[in-house]
Amino acid sequence: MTVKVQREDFDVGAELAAMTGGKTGIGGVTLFVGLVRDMAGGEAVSAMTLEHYPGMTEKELEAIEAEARQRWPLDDALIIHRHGRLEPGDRIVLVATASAHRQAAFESCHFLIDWLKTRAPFWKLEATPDGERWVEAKDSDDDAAARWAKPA
Amino acid sequence: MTVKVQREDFDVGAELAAMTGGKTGIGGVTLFVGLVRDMAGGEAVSAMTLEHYPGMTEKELEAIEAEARQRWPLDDALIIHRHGRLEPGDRIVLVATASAHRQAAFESCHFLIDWLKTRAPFWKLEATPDGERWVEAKDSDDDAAARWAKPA
Amino acid sequence: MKILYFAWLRTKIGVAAETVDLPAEVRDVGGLVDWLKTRSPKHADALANSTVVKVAVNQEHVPYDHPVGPGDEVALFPPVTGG
Amino acid sequence: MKILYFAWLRTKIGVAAETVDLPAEVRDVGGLVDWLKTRSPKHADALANSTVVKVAVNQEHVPYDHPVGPGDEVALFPPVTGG
Repeated sequence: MTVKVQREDFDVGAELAAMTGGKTGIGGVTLFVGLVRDMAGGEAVSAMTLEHYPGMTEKELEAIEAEARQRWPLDDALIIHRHGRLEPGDRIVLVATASAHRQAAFESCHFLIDWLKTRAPFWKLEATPDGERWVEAKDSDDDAAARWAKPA
Repeated sequence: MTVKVQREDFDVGAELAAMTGGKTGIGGVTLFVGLVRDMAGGEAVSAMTLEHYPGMTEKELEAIEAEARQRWPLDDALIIHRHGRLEPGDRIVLVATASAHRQAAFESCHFLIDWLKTRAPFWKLEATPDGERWVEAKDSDDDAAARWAKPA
Repeated sequence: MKILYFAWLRTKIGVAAETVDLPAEVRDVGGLVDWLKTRSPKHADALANSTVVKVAVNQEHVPYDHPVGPGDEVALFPPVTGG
Repeated sequence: MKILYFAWLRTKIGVAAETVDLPAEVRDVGGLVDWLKTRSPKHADALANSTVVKVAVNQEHVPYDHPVGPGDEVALFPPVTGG
């Protein structure tokens, strides 16, 4: 179970190999890679700067991962989130979950990215032809996260 | 949109790079990697041989991919499925879908592997301490595929 | 007509493919499977339970009422287990 | 008490962090945010709409009725937009 917050890019093939190498009980790994898009809200985006809250970011990602491990039978889980300046096409985030069963791998990976988007302290600043602007939180992200709320 | 049926292993990082390189409209890629497990139905598995129906396999995978492209707004989709002899820990299958939106990437990737498991002409022969045995189709796989049936 | 067998249908019948002269009265998949059972005890054993005998005609999944003709490639196999 | 600001709260207020002497009557997050508004017009502007001002105390998300004390690290920020 690993959380990394870094400026540098990551190597998805190497991360997958590290997660599965030498293990023979994993039936499936689901991975999600988030990328910088060149358009947002109809406007061109030439660059994006990701600010975060060092210390809290790591704690929050670890808490999210722990929650996933409680809900699903996982062999492993990995979150890597970049910060700093990124350009369209650059990788932002990798979430990967390994399980004996593919349903658990899919659900937990989807849960992790949905929860991360509403709980991990990252903020995106987009550079557009009209200048810089802070990305606003989306209701659709709140809705996506709410799907995973536990029944009381 | 690509389908490959091959004996050789695949490089997930290279496939992801080929899918996203030079493109700036993709917001997320969901990938699923299926691996050979060392246990099945409580018995040790020392090796697995995947038989398939050359010709039909490719046609069926292409049809499944076309169905996913119809249902979700995808920038790209990829299915690689190996055949021949594999050992525990070996990669069997890679499914990857790229979209502007992560929900579409998750759903289409999940759909592809669920449909592939009930429609693509592959059969697994497991080597166990009691000898070789053909893997039986699982009701849970039929149930998983049925989730994606379209309302009439 | 070319008949292909896969997985345990292949190992039970003992051949991966055979070419047969289709009797005129065989017009659909169900009729073909019934007729194939008469070819040998191994065929009869392998094809005994039609719920686990799936059929593709010209490389497409088809139901038992699908028509077959002399020029078709017909494959018989158990439920698939890839992925 | 150490106060941290992130994203547009930081750029509107003009500082990333400040250390403040907490008045005795400020006992929870809501009271702290109201008191911070009095520090400058920039604070008042940035903190005007509390529905978009989220708070973490000692690096944990908390609601406005959560208690605060002099030794706490308090962070104010807009809804998160990572991932």
